Amino acid sequence: MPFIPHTDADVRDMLAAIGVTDIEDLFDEIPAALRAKGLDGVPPALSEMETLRLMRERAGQDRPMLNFIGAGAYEHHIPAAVWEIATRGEFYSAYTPYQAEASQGTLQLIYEYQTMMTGLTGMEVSNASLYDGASALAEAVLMAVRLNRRAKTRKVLVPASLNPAWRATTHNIVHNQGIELVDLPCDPASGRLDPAALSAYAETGAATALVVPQPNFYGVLEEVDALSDWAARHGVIMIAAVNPMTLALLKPPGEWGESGVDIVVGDGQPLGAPLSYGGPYYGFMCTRKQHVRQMPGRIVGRSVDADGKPGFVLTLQAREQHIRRSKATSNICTNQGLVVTASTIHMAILGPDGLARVAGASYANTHALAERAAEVGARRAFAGEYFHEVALRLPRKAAGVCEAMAADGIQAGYDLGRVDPALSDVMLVCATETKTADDIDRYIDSLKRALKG
Amino acid sequence: MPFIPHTDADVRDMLAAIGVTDIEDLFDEIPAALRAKGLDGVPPALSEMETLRLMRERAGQDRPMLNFIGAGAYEHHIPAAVWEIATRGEFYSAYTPYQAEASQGTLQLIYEYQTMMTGLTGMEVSNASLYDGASALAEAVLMAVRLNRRAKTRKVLVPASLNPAWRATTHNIVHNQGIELVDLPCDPASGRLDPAALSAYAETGAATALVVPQPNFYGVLEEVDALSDWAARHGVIMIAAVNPMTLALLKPPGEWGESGVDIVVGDGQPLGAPLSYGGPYYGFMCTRKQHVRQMPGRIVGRSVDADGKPGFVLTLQAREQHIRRSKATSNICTNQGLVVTASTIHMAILGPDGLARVAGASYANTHALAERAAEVGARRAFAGEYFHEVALRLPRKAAGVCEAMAADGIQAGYDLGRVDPALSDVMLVCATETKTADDIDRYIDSLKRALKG
Amino acid sequence: MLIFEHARPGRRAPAQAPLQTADTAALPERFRRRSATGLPEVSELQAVRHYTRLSQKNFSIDTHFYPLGSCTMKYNPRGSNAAAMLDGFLSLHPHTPDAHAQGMLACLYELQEMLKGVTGMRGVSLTPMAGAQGEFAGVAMIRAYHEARGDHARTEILVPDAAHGTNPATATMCGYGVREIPTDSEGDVDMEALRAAVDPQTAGIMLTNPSTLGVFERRIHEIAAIVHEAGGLLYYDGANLNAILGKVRPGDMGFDVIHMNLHKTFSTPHGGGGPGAGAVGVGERLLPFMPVPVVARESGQYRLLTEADMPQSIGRLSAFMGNVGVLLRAYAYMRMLGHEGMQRVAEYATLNANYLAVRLRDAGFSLAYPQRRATHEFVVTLKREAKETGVTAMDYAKRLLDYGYHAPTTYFPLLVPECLLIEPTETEAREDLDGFVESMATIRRESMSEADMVKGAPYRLPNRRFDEVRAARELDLRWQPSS
Amino acid sequence: MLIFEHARPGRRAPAQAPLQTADTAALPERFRRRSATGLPEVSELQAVRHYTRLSQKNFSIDTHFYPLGSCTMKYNPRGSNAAAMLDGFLSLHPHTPDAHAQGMLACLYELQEMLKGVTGMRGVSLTPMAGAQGEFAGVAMIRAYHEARGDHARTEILVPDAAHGTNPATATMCGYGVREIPTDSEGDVDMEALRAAVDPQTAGIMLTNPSTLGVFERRIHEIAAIVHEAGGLLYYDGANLNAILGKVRPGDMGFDVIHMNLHKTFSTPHGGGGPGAGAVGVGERLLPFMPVPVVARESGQYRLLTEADMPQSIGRLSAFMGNVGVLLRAYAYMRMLGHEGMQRVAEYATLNANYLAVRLRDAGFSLAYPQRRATHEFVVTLKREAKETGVTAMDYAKRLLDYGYHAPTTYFPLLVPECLLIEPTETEAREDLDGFVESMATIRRESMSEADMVKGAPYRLPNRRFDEVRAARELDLRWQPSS
Repeated sequence: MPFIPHTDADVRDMLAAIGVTDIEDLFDEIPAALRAKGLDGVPPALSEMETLRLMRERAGQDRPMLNFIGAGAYEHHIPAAVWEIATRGEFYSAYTPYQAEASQGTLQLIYEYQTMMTGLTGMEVSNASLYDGASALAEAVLMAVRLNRRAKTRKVLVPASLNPAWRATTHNIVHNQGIELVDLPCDPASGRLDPAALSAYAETGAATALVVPQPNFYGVLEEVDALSDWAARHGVIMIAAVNPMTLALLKPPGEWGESGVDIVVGDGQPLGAPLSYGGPYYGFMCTRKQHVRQMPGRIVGRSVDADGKPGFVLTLQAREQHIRRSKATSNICTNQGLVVTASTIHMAILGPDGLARVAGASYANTHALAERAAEVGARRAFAGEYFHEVALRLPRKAAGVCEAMAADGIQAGYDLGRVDPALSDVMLVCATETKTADDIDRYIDSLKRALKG
Repeated sequence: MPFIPHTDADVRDMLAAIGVTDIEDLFDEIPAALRAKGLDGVPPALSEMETLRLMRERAGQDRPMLNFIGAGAYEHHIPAAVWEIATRGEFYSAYTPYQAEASQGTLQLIYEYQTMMTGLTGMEVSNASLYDGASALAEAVLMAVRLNRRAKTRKVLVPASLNPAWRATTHNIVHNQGIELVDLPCDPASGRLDPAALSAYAETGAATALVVPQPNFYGVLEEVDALSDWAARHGVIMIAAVNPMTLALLKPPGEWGESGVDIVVGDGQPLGAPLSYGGPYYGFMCTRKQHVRQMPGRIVGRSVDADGKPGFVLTLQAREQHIRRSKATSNICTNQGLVVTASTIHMAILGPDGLARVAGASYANTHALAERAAEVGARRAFAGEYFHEVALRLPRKAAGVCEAMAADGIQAGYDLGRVDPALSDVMLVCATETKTADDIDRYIDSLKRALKG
Repeated sequence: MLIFEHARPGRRAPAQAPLQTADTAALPERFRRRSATGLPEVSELQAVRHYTRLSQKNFSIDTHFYPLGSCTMKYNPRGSNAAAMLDGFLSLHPHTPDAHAQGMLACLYELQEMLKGVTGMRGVSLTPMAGAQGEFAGVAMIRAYHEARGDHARTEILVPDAAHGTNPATATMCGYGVREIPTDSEGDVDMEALRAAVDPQTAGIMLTNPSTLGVFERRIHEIAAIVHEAGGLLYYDGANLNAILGKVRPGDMGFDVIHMNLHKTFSTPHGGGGPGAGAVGVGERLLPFMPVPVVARESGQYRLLTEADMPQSIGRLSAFMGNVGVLLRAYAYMRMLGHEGMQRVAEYATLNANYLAVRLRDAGFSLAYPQRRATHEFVVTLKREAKETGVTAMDYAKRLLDYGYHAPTTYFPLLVPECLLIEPTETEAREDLDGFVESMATIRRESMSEADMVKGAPYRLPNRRFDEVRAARELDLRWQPSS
Repeated sequence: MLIFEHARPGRRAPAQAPLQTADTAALPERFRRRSATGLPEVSELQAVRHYTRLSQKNFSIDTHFYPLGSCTMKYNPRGSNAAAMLDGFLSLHPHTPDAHAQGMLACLYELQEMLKGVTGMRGVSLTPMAGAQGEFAGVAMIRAYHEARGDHARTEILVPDAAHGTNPATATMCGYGVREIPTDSEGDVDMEALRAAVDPQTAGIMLTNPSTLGVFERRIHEIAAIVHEAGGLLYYDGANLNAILGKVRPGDMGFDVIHMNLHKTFSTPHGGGGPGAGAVGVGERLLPFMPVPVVARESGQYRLLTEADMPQSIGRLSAFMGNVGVLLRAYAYMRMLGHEGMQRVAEYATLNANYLAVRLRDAGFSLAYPQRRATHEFVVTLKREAKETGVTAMDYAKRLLDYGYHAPTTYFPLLVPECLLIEPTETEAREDLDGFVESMATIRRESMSEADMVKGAPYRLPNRRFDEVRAARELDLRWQPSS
């Protein structure tokens, strides 16, 4: 019986202690008519050996490719120490640290995480993480609605340059509460939010919040200072959606414009989570100290124990569902503890200089690739400054190019036609620090062939 | 500077404290003429990312094969928990447990290991491990010479059915001390030691020790009871060389014949060490309690501390080189701590029933394969009972068959022609519990083609 | 010591980043960061040592018995972890075209099928990233269903008062009002109150069965009939699925939608607070509304269904597929358990819970529902002990830590005073249950002779008891160089 | 509690073995086991929990500063471990034909080449499985060399009295007699004594440079000349190679043969006592005698050289290639260090040792060789302290454990009374050295006021001090059900 330690003698003695003769007797309160007839669809047991062999075959079934796709998930080096430590049993198999005295490892780590995230974003407080970047944005929108009591309508402005999956997720989570996402167009030349689009919402109370991605989905850098100032001026809650890796070099949202933003969210994946076909990653959220009681999710605080010795506890639980039930800030209970554990170790090992080198190399590699691609006929689709992703306009459909290059073992990029038919000849490409000069050569060679084909 | 934590300020302050101005000053006692001009052959540094990418390429460079080779190293399932726990920093990066109070984890584990090995072998005491099975046999021979003061010459009898690499290793290690290995022929029909060969050494003192492998190199089971009794009768130290996995089903050396053997050695690899191209494995050694002071290697004992609380220490260190120097039982200091750690966890998880199932499945799979192979023209080379390895005589050179089957992605077996030209048409094949019925089908199909080819 | 206190300006772990600094001079000034990131500057060894030592301060399943009610803290097989951490899975980009992700999709598809089998539901979507998101998906589907039928009058979700806090919170997030249904003295839903509450505004009811009181709701069929007749749907909170796995299937009980906490019943790691996975299963009526992506199998090939394939879907709830690494661990676990193993989970979880309940009762403790069978968990009330000695459930919880046991869940469910909710799970050995009973009895004795000592517990951990009220009042949420 | 005490008859971890019992009825009775194996019958969770908790009782580099002289306890990069644990390496059978093991052989070949580069030797064999086996290989080669020349008169190996115990033990294993050479007051070899000892019986001399006294033997060239002139060869014990990496090469000092402890200088894990790796390097004269297998590169392909290729080889010293997994870790480490990093190892190891020595001296401790530079390690003598307070080097060692520092090596080298041999390594940060000094000073103060307390240390560990004499007298070497 896999994972069940009971011997026959144990079972006999335990049943006797309970006063029944058979384990089945313990289910006698369940109406007979309801009893399961069997479990269709569950095959016979495999041993661990068989399971691992099966999983190895599955993991090896598809050809490994040289990956140049970003579009929301980014391939970065993760130090070997990171997951070796994160998967130590004491982190891996611990529960939420409700019993603070028995959970100082996890609690201190989260406190350190919160410190790192506030440092990276330039904000004052951070929660202990949310599910992922997309759902964190949804939570930020709900939080903005709670914060902005002045707004007459529940309109949240989102630029077309926002990751469309994030937009969809946010809509799906918030729309039942009567919140409307208003799409702001993107300037087709620069690939940035068109500032003219904002003027319709300049009246105070016309919009609850403004979401600004940096870099945006096309890899382009938004003019965040101006946008931030606009929001502050018009009583609009400013939400930044950022890639935290880029913050090693890019201005942190806490410093955008005159007074910084109100809420920062993003996906922590680039900071230590493997691609893993989309998850688990984690969403982070930082805000101003004055907003902390409207922030959803767990928060760790430093305190002292009965002896006056410092330590860490979950705090501000009165916001949460297990205390406030239907009046909670969110229904969320879980954070992405294990990924945050890995990510905190990742950030500690990389440090400020390491992360800046990763960001710098990603920036430089993508720029090098874009320049080389232009030489073979794939020019930038947008004129705006870009960071480590670039949209390339191709002389043919992106889908075909991706397919052709896949035959060379290269994931060429993300076909923007998948989200916008008008961009079906545009491919979003990302070359992080994991890519060597040889890799880029290989890419360009393959691209050249694909464009001819 | 990889793995060096010093900041410029640290270096400055530390040099000032020492009273020198430059790190180079610290090397001023080294004669200038000796100073290295540079390090030829060491390439520039790679990052961990680059190193892992290189190593992944190397590890993936050769086609993975379905492996049917044994011949001293055996493919078995290792529970995932085993190496996850063994590589925890506290085991992985600890030193030899000389400071007992700070090393109870490793010490208790070794005590448990010693208990398991004595249980498996049916002996009274075990050391904490030696390098590998082959060198453990060499140490056993040296120990036998120390034990057997009656012997007139330093002659140790070794059957031709002993693993030739073990024979060679033993010779290479012991011959400088005037010890002679005497080869006893193998009965070509049965594949077992020819008992007639012993008669020449029946006179007391004619031989120091007799080595008996079980199963022997050809996979054949020796008549260990008779051999053991012969040795006891003639004052010859009896050394058993066994595969510990098989002891789940085979009679343990402590119970061979009337009184068991004197020394048991073997390679622990089948108990939790991956194949890893030959190492690290570990050698084990067990003996009678009365011989313990002549046993080489570390030994852990249970004791009590100043409060009377039980715990574990390295003991009988007076035998060892760091105390007795030129009079030590061996020059060995290290045991194979980390592999023993893994192996102990491995044995604990498998337990008696698990190990018996592994042994049973290996036995049954090899027998099934041998029977199927006979149908396609590869018959057993030896008539003796075999366990989980079998020597198949082929209608053509084994080398060619191996090569042909390699093209099908199968490592068909070990070509015995590599060690005995007379056996160049014999292939030693092993099918452990890792092999499924499908794998064996695939093997037989490929063999059939290879034999036709 | 905090990691920041090991830092020194200029200290680095150079092997872990590109060895050369890239040229980023072209990045315009206005986008550039000027301030420090505040990340610690430590060596690789310092980081490894710091976090290794930190980890040792945690209780965990791998180190301690962890009878935390409602959390199903059972053994997380290391084989599941190894399977999910295979390079081929970890390096797969989520935008990989389906044709190049067939190995991964095969695992996910089979996981969907197995979950359908064990729940008796018609469809499964794996994408919700935690139980609470699964709940959200479930209630959002209920809402979408009513709206698709033009039934806009339903504004209310019924929730028993014993429910997890996520249930009412979820209803709120989906724009519903919440009406609480009381519990009767035997721990079942109060049927009279239910009948009175059901009306044309009822969108549905959220139920856990067995309930959070550790008892099986016997009249579930009747409840289903009442709610269904009124046009409402039944939502099954799968938090307690471990109790009935292989014994009863939510689909057979009449539920229309269910979420499953894969990190409970299917033993993926809790990870110090996540990631979880909250797959949802639906009956016929809700099939079109499942959140995307869902994995489909078409002529031997797997592909992801998106909004385009399922126009009535409540849509995606995350950027990609959800917590795939968690799903793979659940898949490996289910394959290792197999058909027979899956049936034994509830049997031995229930055996352990009933044994532990009886032993505690025999040791003098009061069960909240002594006349009922325990399911996989049960409630002890220390009301009497608290009155007699002043030692509360929280004090017991803290003192248990001293004895090497993680505390049970305290003060939940809310309607039982001074309660401990205890769930031993099927993977604990009998002698560990006995040891727990012994420690509880010891604390009871201690309470009589030295109550103050017990109230001061714990003593044997890195910290004594924390003042959590003060923590919330004097907020210190990040380290600052001056602090 | 021992793992055996968690066992119950019939308890199992069924996922870890074949699910079906195979038919072994054909195995004849006389070969069959009748007795129990005595392996523990535990569940997988019990084993995981037991060994996880056991591990926490260890000091280790990953948790503590570990200034153990002569052991080079520096950070073992986790990247090296990840590289060596790649499936493609772990699953490679040692009898795989060379043509199918090219990736592995490439790593090993390049490791040989790099080791040649850093030592200045002409050839390297990776096969010895530990330092002591490397020593054996080295002395066996010296013997083979003399014998190949028909020079059978040489029966003696010279060994300085400060040497590691392995040196004389190795000489004995190779059939040589041992003659000890005394050390002069500055820690160098006594040249007069050396000259007097060298004669036609001299097969060679075994030297560590820097010596175990933590000083560099300045007259090494002169020593080489004396021994070489007498027809003997020079053996370099590489235990202290970390001190001179990139600064001096044994080959340039005149050594004929050297072993390297890859688990020291090249930072493969010590693993609680192994596995190590003791690669040997040789000069021109000993090239033909190297132990096999050695990896060769021929027209772009790698292959293993065996006895057939090297008929004068001292042969193989293990069944296969040696501790390959250790070699891969050393290879990964060397690639990460690279050319420049390799040079910095000795620099920072030496900086740390000299800094720590000076700080301890300033705190009032006596250095054994105060007039000398420390190398990567140094010797403190507590003779005065022991005389004044009765607190010995062993007491300091045990009390340091209470302060969270692993003890330095005690009572070695043998010729310095009450000594601690201290090696901080290059991977420790300055503030950790400072913390160590502070604790030493604290113990010194404690020794004056409460010597008995110090002599009773440790207090803060799972166990108090053990009686090792009793352990050796009343042998308890395995658990027995009755015990």
